[in-house]
Parts: sequence; structure tokens; C-alpha cells
Amino acid sequence: MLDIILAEILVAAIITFFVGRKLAAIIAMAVSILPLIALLDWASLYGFNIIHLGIEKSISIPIAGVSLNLAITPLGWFFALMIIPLFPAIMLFSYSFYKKNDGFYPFMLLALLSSIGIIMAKDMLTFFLFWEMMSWSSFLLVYRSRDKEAVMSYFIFSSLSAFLIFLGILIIYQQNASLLLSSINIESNAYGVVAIISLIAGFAIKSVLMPLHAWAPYVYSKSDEPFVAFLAGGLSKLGYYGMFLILFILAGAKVLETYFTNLSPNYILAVFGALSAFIATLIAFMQDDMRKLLAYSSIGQLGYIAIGFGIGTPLAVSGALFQAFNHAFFKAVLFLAAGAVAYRTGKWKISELGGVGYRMPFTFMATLFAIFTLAAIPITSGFAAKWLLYESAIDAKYIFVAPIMLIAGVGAFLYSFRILYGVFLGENRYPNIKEAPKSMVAAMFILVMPLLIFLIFPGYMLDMMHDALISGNIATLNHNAFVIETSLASYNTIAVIVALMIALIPAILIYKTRKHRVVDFMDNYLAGELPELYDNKISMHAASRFYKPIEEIIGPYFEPGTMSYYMAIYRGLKAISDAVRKIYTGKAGDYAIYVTLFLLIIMGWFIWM
Amino acid sequence: MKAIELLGKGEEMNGRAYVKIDKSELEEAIKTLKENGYNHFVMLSCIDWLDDGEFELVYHLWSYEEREHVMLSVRVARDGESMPSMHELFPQIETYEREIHEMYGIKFEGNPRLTPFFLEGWRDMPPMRKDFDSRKFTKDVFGNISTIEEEEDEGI
Amino acid sequence: MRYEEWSGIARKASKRSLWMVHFCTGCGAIEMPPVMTSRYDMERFGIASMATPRQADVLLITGYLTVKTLKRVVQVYEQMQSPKYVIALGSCTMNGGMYWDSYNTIKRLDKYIPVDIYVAGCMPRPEGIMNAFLKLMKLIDEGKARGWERYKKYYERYKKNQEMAFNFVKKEEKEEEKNEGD
Amino acid sequence: MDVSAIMIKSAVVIAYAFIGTFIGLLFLGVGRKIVARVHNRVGPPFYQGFIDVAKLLSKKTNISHGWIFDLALLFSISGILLAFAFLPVGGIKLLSTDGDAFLVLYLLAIPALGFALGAGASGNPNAGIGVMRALVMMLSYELPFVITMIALMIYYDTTSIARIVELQSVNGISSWAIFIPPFMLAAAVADMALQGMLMEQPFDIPVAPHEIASGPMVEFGGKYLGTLMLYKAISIVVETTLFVDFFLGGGVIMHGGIVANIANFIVWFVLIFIVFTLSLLINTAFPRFRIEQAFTFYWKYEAILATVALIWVYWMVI
Repeated sequence: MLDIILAEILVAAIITFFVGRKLAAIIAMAVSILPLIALLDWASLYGFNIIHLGIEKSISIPIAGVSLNLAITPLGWFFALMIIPLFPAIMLFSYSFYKKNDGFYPFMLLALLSSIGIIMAKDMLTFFLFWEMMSWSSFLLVYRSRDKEAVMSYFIFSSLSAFLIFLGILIIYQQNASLLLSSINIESNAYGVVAIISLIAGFAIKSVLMPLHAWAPYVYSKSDEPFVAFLAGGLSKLGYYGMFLILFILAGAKVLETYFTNLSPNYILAVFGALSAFIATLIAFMQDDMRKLLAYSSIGQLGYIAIGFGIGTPLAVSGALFQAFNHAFFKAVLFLAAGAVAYRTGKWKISELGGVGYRMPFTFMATLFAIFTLAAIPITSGFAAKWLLYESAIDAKYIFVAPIMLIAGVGAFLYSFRILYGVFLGENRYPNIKEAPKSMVAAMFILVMPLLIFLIFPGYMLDMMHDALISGNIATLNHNAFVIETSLASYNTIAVIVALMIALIPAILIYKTRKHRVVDFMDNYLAGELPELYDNKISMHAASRFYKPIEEIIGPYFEPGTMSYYMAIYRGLKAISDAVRKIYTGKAGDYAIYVTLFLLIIMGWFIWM
Repeated sequence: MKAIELLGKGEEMNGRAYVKIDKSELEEAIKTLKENGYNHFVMLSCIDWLDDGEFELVYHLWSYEEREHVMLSVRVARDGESMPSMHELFPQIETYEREIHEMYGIKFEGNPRLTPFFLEGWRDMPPMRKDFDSRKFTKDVFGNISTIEEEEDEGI
Repeated sequence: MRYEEWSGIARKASKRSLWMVHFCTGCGAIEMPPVMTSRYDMERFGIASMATPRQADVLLITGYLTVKTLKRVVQVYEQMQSPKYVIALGSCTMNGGMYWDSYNTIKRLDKYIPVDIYVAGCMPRPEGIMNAFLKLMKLIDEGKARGWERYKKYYERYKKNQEMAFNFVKKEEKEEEKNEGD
Repeated sequence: MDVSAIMIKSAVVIAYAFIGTFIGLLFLGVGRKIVARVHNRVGPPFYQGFIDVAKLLSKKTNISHGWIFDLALLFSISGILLAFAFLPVGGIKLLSTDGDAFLVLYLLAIPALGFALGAGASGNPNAGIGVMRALVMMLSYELPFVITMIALMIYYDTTSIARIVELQSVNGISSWAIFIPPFMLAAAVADMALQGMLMEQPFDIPVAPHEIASGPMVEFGGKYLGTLMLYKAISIVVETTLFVDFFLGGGVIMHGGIVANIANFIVWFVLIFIVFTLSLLINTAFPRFRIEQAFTFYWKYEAILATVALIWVYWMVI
């Protein structure tokens, strides 16, 4: 079953290369729905939330003497639920987003194929093979943006990530002959630790953890929105899939703990996650370009997952996985909404946008719900995920990570309001644009659907990750559909929702009993000034450089930015290489001298031995 | 008085230098004064001599070093003779000229903003001229706007 | 909604909680601080000064009004939410005061926006202003402070008066308009 | 939980919502009277809060700027009532066993977001700047407040407020958190953060009437302003109760039947009144800060004090 689907996606990828725009989109959509259907009917077979570890549908595909064997593991199952539903919606969105078929669909299909391959990999070789395929297929999609900075940074960082992962795999292979995931155990000696750290660093590049995130703002803001929605929503989760694999399933966390007795290295991962959440949020609300803002917000929200993996308690890991699930969907919706706005207005800068929400209400509603989930408003599923993470930080008494994480959560309000006010509300600067095309709006609402389900039943999410946690030998929380019980406190969504209904009654009462008159935009209090005298050309846009007071205080600290550190490394390397090049003077005499010198050293070494 | 030595003419009038200047020499005079310490442009005023048929424009300058006030007086005919604008020398002259244009009707070439200043929607002759009868105008305009009485029959 | 239907409680409440937006044009602002501070303390009667016409019930106009400022006063008045009242302080708003023969000051404010209470004096002392507020409260109680209804009823005539003032329409032109109209 | 228990619980919650609103409006009027007395003025009658809200709700015309503008009205009241339902009030645990401090912290953010959307939809630049200031204020006072909250949680090893109140009333008043040395410092920091939450004078930067024509509320009038006044009233009660629950044992001095409940209620009422008066006195003593000053005040001085308290508690606990 599984291999048929992969083959179909490959074939579709090749076909869409030659076919016209509309047909390519339809094929892509049709093919991408296949894994979704397969996913759902496996769910019906094995029950939506409980997959016993034993029943693994595994197959192996012999190619050129090497067999790629794939299997549905519980962890792979959970991440598949996150990544696969994204794809058909993104294809539906790009149906009307692209005017001509210029190679978008084939590479996206290859990216999907490789991400499924990664999740279903049974051994490290197939894992690495699909990882490579995913990197270069996404690289070719980034290349379409023709932006030198984005392309170069993405290329360098993904190849660095691939190199680190390959280094890790080699060391592990050297330690225990087979590459089969189930049969690997990493000894806690220096090599094992190096393997784990290099693997984690490699995965951290893909999931934009702070110091290694430098490529993200350029790539997210320059390449086109549907791809970025899949990149930020889906592909970044593969980094965390790898981390979970190494840290928990292959017991990497325990190896690190036993090796470094005094300081627990996971705390460092949590600290990196907290810093990335905090600093990315602070940078996010100073951006003017909407896509850059969303890029930094994505880095911030992904930092939470790193914190969860860092803390490592069952509470933290389930919170992290829940946050990963939410992030996949609300970040995809936000980038698609940015794409829809850019499709209609052709602009990305917040200072040039404004009042788009009045004419594009559905896009605004989808963004509003995504922003509520991002900002963790209590009733939304975003809050359940963040609540678990906060509980775990307090439970583990991480007094450095907990406050920074909470402040990053509050900081999320700032940049989310920046998007709502700067782009959708405020001065009505685009009075005659039309709503985004039907297919775009439908795509966004499909992506909002899963968030709605887990808004009411966070317990179902914990059931779904139940097996993934067991496979990572982590205990699970006691919960039912509505209430999540932890040692510190409990969170009951039904109580919140019912209390909200009761609390809404007075508000609706006041709203309904008193009539109100909607007044047009220019009838605004402007200290008595008359807009008609200036024939309604008074600028009422207050959203560019919105947080100027804080920018002046915080700005200088973030001025250099991590890219400048990488530039420093680049200059250092360049200086060294210049020095080395001086040796090749091009005159024969010098080369003769080098040879004799070399011989002398060798003889000297022999005499000394 | 330093200004009088500078310009070579004019007399001292209760503590201030009063210099009569022709329209063409005005720019030259202001420049020389400006270079020699008179860097504070106090105001530009206009007197309407109805019987002489002329306007008298007075440019007031003040120097902080010598603590002296100089008044350059220029005579312009009332029948719409125009004046060169001095706003390049002192930026605030532009506003004074704009007001005098609105209130007296003197045209200043080169002034970028001779738009209505205080009187929006004004269609009559410039009101500060002596031959404008303010009382009659008030009766004509505001006199005939009727007050709004209650129609008693409604009996609200 | 007719005035009588406006229930007793609402009228009592709006009487004891007058929120005022203060349009100070001429010299009137100097009389307001004593009214607000401890000497006379208007807050005793629930009167507070607000920042925007949307939040206010009483428009307090002090000093003379030129034609240019009248445009802005009308805009502020129309942005207020009814029931709204106007208190005009000083003799300049009554009959132009010392600017009775000036070519661009408004002689009688009542021709352009409905004024509930005039306070004579140039400028009236704080006691005068306090009396004005108390008088307004009594009028609201008796249901006689009906400026905003009059504005709604004779809206066209108010607008015509405002247009004539804004464009300095003179007597002869008015006759021409009339015979064009017939 | 069978149906009757739920019915009783929701009835208690609704009753407490009304009590909270009543006390809130009472505090509005009494607050203005206290401030007036400090100004050596007579000040409005104590029931002025009720009159203002009645007048606003009985306005004839209400100006709105579209459905997003109306969201402000719905979010503000429901958000603050929800937050009030999840707080133990005078020892009576309304719904606080079903949620915890983080939930209340985020519930307090719903009305702020509702304002922000409403003000944004009104399109007035004053409103935009006002909301920017409100969000920056929120970011600034949240840091010290969150650090003190974490100190409390680590000390009592729980995050549910009901549990914290229980642990504080183990043996009467002496076990209140404020009498434990690190929490005296934490209480001072939290009180200054409370000053920011209540938007009292030194920190009423977002609603500055002179600079930005009362900020986000510039286009709110009639029933919208009436709802916002109700929100302000209840938010006074909610935020002071939060402070009292954290540091002053939630007003619980006796345990047992009806008499204990009444005694606790009175003690709770007196405590929130004292905390509210304290913030009013600070209000009358200070001019309004600029937003940069407020931000640096909270993130530099307050945050350092709060971290000292946190480390002190952490050192005590491990």
C-alpha cells in the first residue's frame, strides 16, 4: 500500500513537469489526497488513537542493490498527521495563486514524497536518503525566488545540516554494525556524545533553533508563500521528528545525562529553545515586512518545542508535540493569508498595507483564528499546548527558562496585533480590492478545521500522541477528552467554554437591546478637522514603525544579528585561505624547495622513531 | 544708529531707525542688515494710506548685539502694484506675506503659498482695506440669516 | 423616540452624570480650571471633562466663533451622540460681543447649532458656569433641554444657515437665489 | 459531576459575577471620591459608577465601525467575567479548581485583545497609538509579575490559585505569603505591576486623555463605553483579588460553615479595598510616565528585584 502511494507521487511529480498550470494543480491535489485517505483508513483500521507498537506495516523497496525499508511507526504516524493534511490544502491554495506552471508542482510533490519517506524510514540510510531528497527539492523551490541571499544561505545551511547528520549516522554505524533504527543503541562514550550532538545540531538547523536560524528570515520572506507555508508548517517539524528520534527513541537523552554527570545537557537545549522563543519574538514585532515578521514568529513558536524536548518530562514532551501540531496548521494559515493579501494588493510591507480586512473578511477571519491559536488565547488549542509547557517548566523548577517562556508568550500578542492592525484593520487604504479567490479561502478554512477539533477536545490530541510517547519510553498524562490532570493543577476546557457562554450573555444582552448605527470610515474624531476640506486624503495610518518606543530601547541589542556572526566566520575563513594561497607562488624553484623540505621532515621523523 | 550708517540713509525715530527704501533696493538692504547682526526678523506690517492712494509696507528687524530695532518702509501703490517676495531671506516672511495678500490684496511674486489663510470661502474684497465697510457687510451677511424659532403649533 | 418615553431613570442618570467636551476658542478656557478644582468642584454633580465628542453629552463652547471655527464646531457637534446639549459661555457667542461688527465672527450661535443655555459675561465667573450646569440639569429633568431634537427636526434650515455663513452670502445674492428658486 | 452539582456551581458563579460587578462599580465611585478628597475636593457621590453606566447604556444613538468594532464589546465583558470565575473569591473556590494561574493570566489578555481589535477597526490613529501603548504596557508589567508568580508557584509547588490560597490559610494569618521574607519583596514588585494592570495614574499611558484623546476609547461611546466601564469596574475587583489571593491568603481566616464564609468574604472585601486605596494614593502622587520610562522601569528595576526574590525562593526551596 505504502509503496504504491510513493510511486504515484513520484510519477505525478514527473507528469506535472510537462503539463499546463490548471491540470498540474489538479493532478497535484489528487495525488496529495491519496496519502491522506491512506492515513484515514489506517486510522479506521487500527483505531484513531491507539496503534499497538507491534503492528508495523513495513515494506522494503530494493533499488540498485540497496533496500529502502519503510514502516509506520507510532511516532511517524503522529508526525504524518501533522504534515500530510497540509499538502492538499496548499495545492488547493496554489491552484489560483500561480498564473503559469513554472516548476512549482513537481518539486513540491518531491518534497512531499521525501517528507513521507523521512517519517516512514525504518533505518538510518533511507532516512538520510530521503532527507537529502527533501533538502535539494526544497532548495530548488527556494531557488525560484532568484534572491541571492536566500538561495545562498539556504544552500549553505541545509548542506551543513546534511553533513552533520551524515557524520552522526556514520559514528552510530561504526558503533553498532546495523543501521536499523530498532536495533541501535548508542554507547555513552565520547564518540556517542559527538554523534548525538552533531545529529541534534543538524536537525536544529532544519527546525530553526536560535543560533542556527540565520537562513530562515531570508528564505521565508523571499520565496513564494505556498511553498513557505509547507516549509514553515511541515518541513520544520521533520527537524523535531529527528530530534525526538535521537533523544527519546534511541535514548540519546539518557546517554548525554550519564556522560555529562554534573550539568545536564538537555537543560542547554531548553535554554536555547527559551532564548530562541524570547529573542525571535522581540525581533518579530520590529519588522516592517509581513513575511519577515511571520518568519521570526515561526522561529519563536518552534523554540517552544525545543524547550519541551529539553525539559524531557512527559508533561513537557507532550506539550511540545501538541505545540508542534498547532504550529504546523496556524503557521500554514498565516503564510497562506499573507500570500492571499499579496495576491490581491501586491504588497508585503505593513507600512504600505492597511484596511485589507474590510474587503477581505474571510481571509481576515482565518487569520484571526490562527492568531488566537498562536497567541494561546485560553479556549484555543494553542493554550492547551503552551499550558502543558508552562506546567512542565514549573514542575522541573527551571527558573531561567520559565519566565522567559512566559514573556515570549505575552510578546506573541504584540506581533500578532501588528499583523491584525497593520495589515487588516486601521486606515481603509484599499477600498476596492476583492476577496481572495474561492480556492484560496477554502484552503485556509480547511487548515483551520483541525485546530477547531482540538479546541474543544485537547484530550484527543493526548490520545493521538499516546503511542508516540510510549515508543519514546515516556510516561503519558492521565486525561480524558476535556480535562488534563497534572501534579500541579488541572485544565478543564468544558468549564472554560461553559463559563464563556455564561459570560457572553450580558455582553450579547447589551449589544442587542441598544440599537447602533454603523458610520463610514471618514466620520472619525480628528480633533474637529474636516476630511472633506482635504478631499478625504488625511492619512490615518498609524501602523508603520508601530513599536517605535521599544525599538529604540531594545533595537541596539539586536542590531548585529546572527548573520553578521556568520559573516565574521566567513571573513576569518577567507583570510586563512588567502594566507595559504601565498604558498603557490608559481615559480618552479619554490616547489623544489618545498619537496626537499618535505623529505627532510620525513627522514627526521624516521630517525626520531 | 548702526543701521543708518550701514544703509547710509534714514533717521532715528524715538529710539528706532526708520529708513525709507524704494522697492528695488529692499532685497539689498535686508541682506546687508542680515549679515551685520540683524538676524531677527520681527514682523512685516502694512498701513493703508487711503488718501495718498498707497500702502506702506514696514519690515521690522532686530539685532541682539547692538540691541537696535530697524524699520524699512516701502511705499506701494494701492491699485494692485505687486511686490517681490522676500521669503528666501527669512522663511517666516512667507506667512506674513500670505496674510497681507489676503487682508490687503498686495500680490507678492515668488511666494509659493498665497492661498486663503483665515477667511475660507471669502469672495469679497480684502477686508482690512480702509474702503471696506465692515459694519454694512456684517448687516448684509449675518443680518439676513434667520433664527430658527419653534413653530408653536408643534408644541413639543 | 419621543421625549416622554425616555424613562425616568435614564433621565435622572443622564442629569447626574453630564460628561462635557470643551471647545475653547476665545478667552473662555481660563474660567474652567476653578470650576474643575477644589474651589467649585463640578465633579460633585458628576460632571467630568472628556477627551472626545463620542464620549460626551455636553458641548461647552467658550468665546467668539469665527466662520472657520464654526465649521469645526459643527463637525464636533454632529459627532456627539444624542441626547446632547450645548452650553455657550460668554457674550461673544450670544451676539458677537465686542466683535459685533467684525466681518467674520458669528453673531448668534443659535442660528447654526441649537444652544440650550447661554451664559452672559465676558468671561462669566465660575459661579455663572456652575449655575449654567445646574440650570441644564433642571431643564433635563423637566424634559425641556431639547436642542438635539430641534436640530434633527429643522436639520435643513440649520444646514442652510451654516452654508450661508460659510460662503458669506450677502443680502442681494439671497434675493437672486429666491427669485431663481420661484 | 451530576447535574445538580453543576447547577449549584454555575448559580454560585453567576451570583459572584453580579457581586463582583456591584463591588466594582462601587469601587469606581468610591475611588473617585478618595482621589477627590486627596485633591481637597468634595468629589462625586459613591454611587457615581452606577449613574455613569446607566447614562451610557441609555444613550439614544450608538456609533459603531462595523462588526470587528463590536467584537470589543463582546470580548471585554466576557473575558473579564471569565477571569473572575476562575479566581477564588474570599475562600469560595468558584471554578478555580478547573483552571490555574496561567489560565487567569491569559484570560486577562482576552479583553485587552478585544479592545485592540475594536480600536484597530475604528481606524483612528489615536486608537492605534493607544493600543500600541497598552500592549507595550502589558509586555512591560508582565515580566516582573510573571517572575513573582513563578516564585510563588515554586515555593508552594503548585500552579492552581485555589491550592495556593489553601496552603496560605493553613494556620490563619501568620501563614500568609506576605510574611515570608522573599515574598515581601515579591509583593512590593507585584503591587507596582498591579499599578500597571489597573492603569492607574503613573501608568495610565494608554488612555491618556490629553495626548491621544483617551487612546483606544477614542471612538467608543454610548453602549460601547458603558461596557468598557463595566469592564474597568470588574477588572479592578479581579486584579486586586488576584493580588490578595497570591500574597494575602485570599482573605481566608476561618474554615467551616456559613459564618466562616461571611467572615472570609468581609476580610476579602477589606483587603481588596486596602489594595485598591493604596494604588489610588500612588495614583494621586504621580504624574503620567512616558511609555519608554514605564518600559525601562519594569524591565530594568522591577525585573531585577523580582529575579532576586525568585532566586532567594529557589535557594530556599531546593
